[in-house]
Amino acid sequence: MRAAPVTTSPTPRRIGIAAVAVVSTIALTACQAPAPEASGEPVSGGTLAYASGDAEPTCLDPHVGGNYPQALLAGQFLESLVSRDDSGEIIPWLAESWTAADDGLSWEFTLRDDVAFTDGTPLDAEAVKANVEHLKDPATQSSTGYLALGKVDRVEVVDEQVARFVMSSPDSALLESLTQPWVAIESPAGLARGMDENCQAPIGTGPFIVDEWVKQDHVSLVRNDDYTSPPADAAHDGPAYLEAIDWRFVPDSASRYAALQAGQVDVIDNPQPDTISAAKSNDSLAWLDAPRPGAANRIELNSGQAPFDDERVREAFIRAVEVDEGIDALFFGTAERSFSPLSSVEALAYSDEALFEPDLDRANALLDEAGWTERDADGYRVKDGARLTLRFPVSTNQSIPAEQSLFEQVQATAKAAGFDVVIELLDLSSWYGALAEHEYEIVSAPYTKVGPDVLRILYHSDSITPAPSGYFANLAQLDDPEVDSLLTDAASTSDADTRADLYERAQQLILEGYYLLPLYDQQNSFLLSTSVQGARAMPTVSTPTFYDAWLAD
Amino acid sequence: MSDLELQQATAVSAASHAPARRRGRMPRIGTVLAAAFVVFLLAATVAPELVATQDPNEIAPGDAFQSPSLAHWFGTDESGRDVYSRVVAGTATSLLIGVTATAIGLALGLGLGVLASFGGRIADFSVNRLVEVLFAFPGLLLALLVIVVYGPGPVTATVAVGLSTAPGYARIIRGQLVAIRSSQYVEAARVLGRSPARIISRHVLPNALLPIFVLATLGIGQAIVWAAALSYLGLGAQPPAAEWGAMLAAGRTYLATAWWMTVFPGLMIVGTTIATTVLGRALTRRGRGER
Amino acid sequence: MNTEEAPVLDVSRLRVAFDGIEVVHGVDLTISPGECVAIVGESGSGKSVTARALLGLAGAHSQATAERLHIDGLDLRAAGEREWRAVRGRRAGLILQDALGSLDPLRTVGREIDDPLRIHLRLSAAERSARVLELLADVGMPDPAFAVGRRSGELSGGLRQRALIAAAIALDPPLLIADEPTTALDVTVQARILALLDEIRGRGTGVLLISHDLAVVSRMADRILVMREGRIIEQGPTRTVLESPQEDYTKALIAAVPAQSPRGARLSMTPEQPAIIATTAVPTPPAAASAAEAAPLLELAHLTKTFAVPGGRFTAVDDVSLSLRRGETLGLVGESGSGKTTVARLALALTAPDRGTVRFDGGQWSELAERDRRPKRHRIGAIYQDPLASFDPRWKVGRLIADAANGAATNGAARPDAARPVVAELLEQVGLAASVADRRPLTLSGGQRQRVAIARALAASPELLICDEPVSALDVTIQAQILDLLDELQRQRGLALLFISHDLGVVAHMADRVAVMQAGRVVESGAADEVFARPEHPYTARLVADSPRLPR
Amino acid sequence: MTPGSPTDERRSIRGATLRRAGLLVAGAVFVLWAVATLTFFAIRLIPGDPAQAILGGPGSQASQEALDQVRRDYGLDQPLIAQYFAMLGRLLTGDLGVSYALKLPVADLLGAQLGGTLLLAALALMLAWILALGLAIWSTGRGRVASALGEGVEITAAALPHFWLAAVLIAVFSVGLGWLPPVATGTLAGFVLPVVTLAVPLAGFLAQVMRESLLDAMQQPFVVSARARGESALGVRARHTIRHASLPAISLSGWALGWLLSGAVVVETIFAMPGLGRTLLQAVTLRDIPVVTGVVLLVALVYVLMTVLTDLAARIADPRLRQEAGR
Repeated sequence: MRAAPVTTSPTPRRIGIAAVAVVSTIALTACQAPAPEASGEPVSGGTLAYASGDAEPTCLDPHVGGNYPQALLAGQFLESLVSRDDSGEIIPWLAESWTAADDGLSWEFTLRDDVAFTDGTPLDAEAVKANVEHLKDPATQSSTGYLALGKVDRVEVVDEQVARFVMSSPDSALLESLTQPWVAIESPAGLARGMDENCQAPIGTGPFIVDEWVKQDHVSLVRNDDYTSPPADAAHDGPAYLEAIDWRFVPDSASRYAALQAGQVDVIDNPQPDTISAAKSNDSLAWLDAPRPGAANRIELNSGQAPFDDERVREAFIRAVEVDEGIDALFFGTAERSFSPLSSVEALAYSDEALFEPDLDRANALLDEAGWTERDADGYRVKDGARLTLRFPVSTNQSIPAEQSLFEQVQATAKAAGFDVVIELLDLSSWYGALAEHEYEIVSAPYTKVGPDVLRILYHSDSITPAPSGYFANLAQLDDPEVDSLLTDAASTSDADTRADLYERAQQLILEGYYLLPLYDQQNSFLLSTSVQGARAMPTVSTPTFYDAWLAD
Repeated sequence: MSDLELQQATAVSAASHAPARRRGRMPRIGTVLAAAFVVFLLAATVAPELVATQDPNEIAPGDAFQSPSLAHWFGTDESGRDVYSRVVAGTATSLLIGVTATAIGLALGLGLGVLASFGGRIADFSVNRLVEVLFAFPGLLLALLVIVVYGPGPVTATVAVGLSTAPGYARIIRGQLVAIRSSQYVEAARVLGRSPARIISRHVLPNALLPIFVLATLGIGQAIVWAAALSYLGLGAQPPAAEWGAMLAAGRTYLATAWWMTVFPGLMIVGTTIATTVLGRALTRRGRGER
Repeated sequence: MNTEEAPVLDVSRLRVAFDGIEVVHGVDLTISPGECVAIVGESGSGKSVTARALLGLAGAHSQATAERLHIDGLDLRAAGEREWRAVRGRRAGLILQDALGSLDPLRTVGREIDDPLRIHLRLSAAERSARVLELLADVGMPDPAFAVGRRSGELSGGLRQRALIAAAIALDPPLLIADEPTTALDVTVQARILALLDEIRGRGTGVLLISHDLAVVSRMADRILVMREGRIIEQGPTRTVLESPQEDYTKALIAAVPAQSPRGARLSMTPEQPAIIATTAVPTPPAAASAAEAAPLLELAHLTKTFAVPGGRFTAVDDVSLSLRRGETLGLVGESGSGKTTVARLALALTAPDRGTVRFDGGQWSELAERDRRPKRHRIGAIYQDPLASFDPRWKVGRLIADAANGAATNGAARPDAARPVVAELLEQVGLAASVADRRPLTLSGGQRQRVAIARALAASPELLICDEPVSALDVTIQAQILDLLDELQRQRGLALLFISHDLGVVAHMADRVAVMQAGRVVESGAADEVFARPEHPYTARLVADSPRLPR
Repeated sequence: MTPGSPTDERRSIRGATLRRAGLLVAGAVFVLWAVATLTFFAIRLIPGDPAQAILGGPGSQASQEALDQVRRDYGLDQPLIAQYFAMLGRLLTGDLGVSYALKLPVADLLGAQLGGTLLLAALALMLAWILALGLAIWSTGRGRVASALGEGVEITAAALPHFWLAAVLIAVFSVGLGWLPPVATGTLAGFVLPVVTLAVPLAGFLAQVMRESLLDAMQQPFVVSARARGESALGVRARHTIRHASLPAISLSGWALGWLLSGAVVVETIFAMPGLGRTLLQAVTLRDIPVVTGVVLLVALVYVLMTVLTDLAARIADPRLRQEAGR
């Protein structure tokens, strides 16, 4: 049973012109030959079968809630105002141009005038206004989109094709935020139907239309024959080549891979690492590797309470643990070890491998120094009668089996230094519960967000304050005024170099304080039958798009 | 002398005078094998370190996913641990889950059964209704409900499986007790002027014990299977405890590359279930006076 | 069928073995048309196996061989399954004991009778159903049109047996094999079934009658073959065999028929029970005479008991009054369902009467609270038809008896070791060796089990013994021994016996006084000799008339 | 048994049958009420705030206002007993409430899922019956080897965990041979593997029971009677013993259905089939209480109906039961 990583959301602050240079390392690899880029002439027609291992969304409208499974689907039928290209440049999509006021307190987006929603409603400034209002309405229960537009006060209709975003404070990450599927633009007529109906089949401008959603089974998407609005980096114009997409929910990973092998489906997501490795040696399968942006997958050390309130103990843990070999074995060489808090997708990611060199002697020395001098019968360290126990709640929904196995190895290697790591496999609710109660010393939680601003969400002391549900993002409970000010400044400077420098210093501080153990990028892979040509992952949040795709014989 | 064979129809064994020879005289090969397997399981439970070849929790990421060999009889898992040693180490946990779940189910079933058969009409009626209600929550659904309330984990899974088997046991045990209670030997004891307490303690319960024990042997295997199902659904045992269901669930992820991680724990579950069933049946036959 | 001379069945040297162990050792048998030949023997004598082997139905793992095997002139020694099927039902019919089990309880009687017609003839469905009705009428089924749609469980024993016979004679086979056809039936029904078989024989069918009961076969058999341990040990015309038996075994069989012997006379001839012989040195006259005027030990007054059944209440016992004195035997006789057993349970206070009272030894009994009755219960003992069911399956004989002996005095824990001599003595009294104490009842024979049951009953030193069909499941020679034993013990201990049986002969032999029950009521009672010699009630008269007895 | 005229008897049997039907219905209503009540109060033991679950689960960042609003909307601010009676009242009208996660009426949601699961269970039950009967018939009366083999197959089949069997079947028939799709897509071929996965272990159980009763039936004297009338071995099976062997298995069908519904949770997940099992599993993960309650009630209803049907079927198959209608 695997469910979607719940993607939480950014609250970007002011920044000048966003010139975020992000290099996307999306690679499409097949068997021996590298990247079989669109070989041959595209052919029209056919139905693509997609098997998703992510949880079935409870609502197809990504405004509601806002998680990755919704984004995966919504990418096929909804479109955003702007997009990013492979180099990280913001490019036009539904908005053909935009300008920001000097004070950063208002943005004007000029919309394309040849676009209509699939229900016939024209795309205009009123529509954008309605969408932003929808997102900001508490009744929508938007979480991700709501936070992405946190600094947007309201939208004013300048004229039919020009919408003005009025900001409550400057937000340099606005454009990055607007690329995300969770703030995609839907037909106002569709939104007006009410949540129940809109959830079943949101109406957008995308290359496909939601035809039918059979719960627990599949979503049928059919081609939008009147499609006119591909993003600027698309490979062709006009309607999609594919006639339809049959989007199935296949929670069992082995079944999913079997279905791909048997030719029953053409694309699967969330493949197991061993099947990726097997697919690499299979001529009829191709691997689309699309690590998600935002934070790298990492183990956070809870510095808010003993024993990790002592930096020596934190370093001891990080020095004691060995993960390289495990990552290599468990991910069959498909995952690169990370030494940065940020995804390798992010250009501003800063790495420091030396900090994470395993050194058991040093770990032991540090622990002795920190007063954990005794060991009990089981070989665990003891101080004042208390065992050096590290509670490690693991969400079965958020950590794939390979990662869970890696944590077991962490557990085993940490034991050598005398750490008693207690892994608790929990379902999502219990996992959040454990975090809210601070019943953890180490934890791993993914976080997807475009741009380095994710650091502010994860490591600014403001993020220790919980929401009413008890949720908080700063799981390392890192409370360092210097880090706070670096992150705040980085989010508000308009100078790219200054910004890069600030983020680098912040990352240095975070890494050197031994608050986290980076593991690898947030894995996001797809296996495709080689008959699928022209499919790619969006350089925004790495969801696949099948607009340019066709089925070769 | 020209005795000619009269070919008897052998398709239907009907003659009531024919000695019942369906079952052989000797303990059957199957029973012997089952007993041997159970002995192995018990050895693995009591002294796993003697039966295992390696430390079940010793990781060696470099040795991950090795197929079965002389060094690793059942291969190695994703962390390079010896699957055979883990299977051995998991015996105690898995059997504990099976035995505990069955014990919980039986204890509840016995309580309800005794109440129904000796508590008078009202108790009998109430227990029967309760059992019907519990039956309306089929096995895994009841288990899932328990897990919703108390959260997932091995203890919950064990209790849940035990609870879901209770109504079945209650019904069987009640039937058993009622049959014994209305038997002629209990009547004979009444005629001799024996008190109800003495009749229950001397006749009813002792005679119900063997069938209940047999029931338990049959139940343990199923309990392990259902607990494994919960582990597969991610609602069961915790790592790195080498519990078979959890191992199997973990192994299934790597089915495409490392079949041995799935096959061997699976064989242990199937083997244990078969062995306990075969022994349970042998006991039943013995109870009926057959061999 | 015009084969007067040719026998319908001609067998010589028939041998049957199971897994190489021979159980029938060369039986010779010939039956002419219209002749009735009876094979008589006790359980295990091989008579049923012989009967089935004649139809190739001895069962799995059996091997049957014969030097000659002809049915209706057809040589069947080398017959395959197909040939056998052509014979079965068409040339030879089979009627088994226990029609309840011999008719498929899930199918209607009509379909069961229809089977042979469907299998062997090419008739239309309408023709067949007409024939089924005809057959049912032939066998004396009261309402054939109704019966045809019934299943065996919905018919009474007699009607069921008639249906079974109808199925067997559907194709008018020249040979009819009847294996214990009347054993479980009430005497009046038995008489009618025998009459029916006799009628079928009269039509020219050769009948092979298998029975354990000499009296039953003596009615209609032309010849009798006595079978023992797989061999025919004596044979001849019925009168010859009965009047001048040659073999000791045959003599024992004849002597064991209780109706032949007066009250108090010994039935068993086999000198295998030294204990009995030792204790019967001093025959005493029936105790009843001396105690005739004494106060009754057990008194049933106007007992009525009803049970709930679908659609109302069924009156099992209807205003029954009986009394029993010390040392006396009261026989309670009646057919199945007449309420005998309910009377026994009322007397044992295992069930409470709706109306009426039971008094014991002048005091209250049925009206006592169970708690007050419990200490007195040991004064009334019981033995049952199936002794094995009345023994705790886990207990050995010694413990069973010791428990009863101990409990009588203390109601406390049994101390098997201390009780050993007592157990041995009781076992000796019932003619069993002391070593039997260490055996499980399951390993004992039927007669031995009933002896153990009696020993257990005696262990509690009862004054009254209630015997519910104590010998019905036993072979005649064993039955004779048990009856002798009961008689003996009664005389030694001055026991009162309430002796319940469906078998008039047994009751006549055992009882001083007798009460005849029909449909819950006592229709006639009085001194046993009187009642049976000069029955007043028509029902009693019919019972007496229908009871099988050996020709005098 | 009372003596009486045939018509009396028939009337009394009919009366008894009616009475029995009444009792069955009353029993069914009681069971449903009890299940609803037990579930309602059990669900209240769940840690966590339903309002939080409604607003996207514990990871959400819902505001206090939103939470209060939801509590009012869903009546969660009412006293427990008032909520309980409100729920009972809604149940009487067939209203199972609204899913926290999907915001759809639970009745509609489950109505759409019920068919698939029932079809799966029914097909599996049928296949299990066929397999069990086939195995029982094949392995009896054929000597010790066949008997031991039959017993071995039964025990092994009954010991197979669904998810393991499914993995093996997929590996062999989908990946290896490519005959059948590993993911059920609503086509007939897609149903094969899930149905087989569910049916095989159940067939193991049923075959054990059937073989026992078949052996019993074959020991009955009516078999000899039938053969003595010239019936063939096959005829004896077809007309007599199979029916007897089926009786206990029929009465097990209620239990079997419950067992299949349990198995459906696993099988639907592996083969990606829509159905109650998967809905329940998802609802459990999401703490979607109305859906959990709804599934439990629906399954109880199905179970109760199945019990009634089983009872009727047993009565049709075994006339003896009709006779003793009283108890």
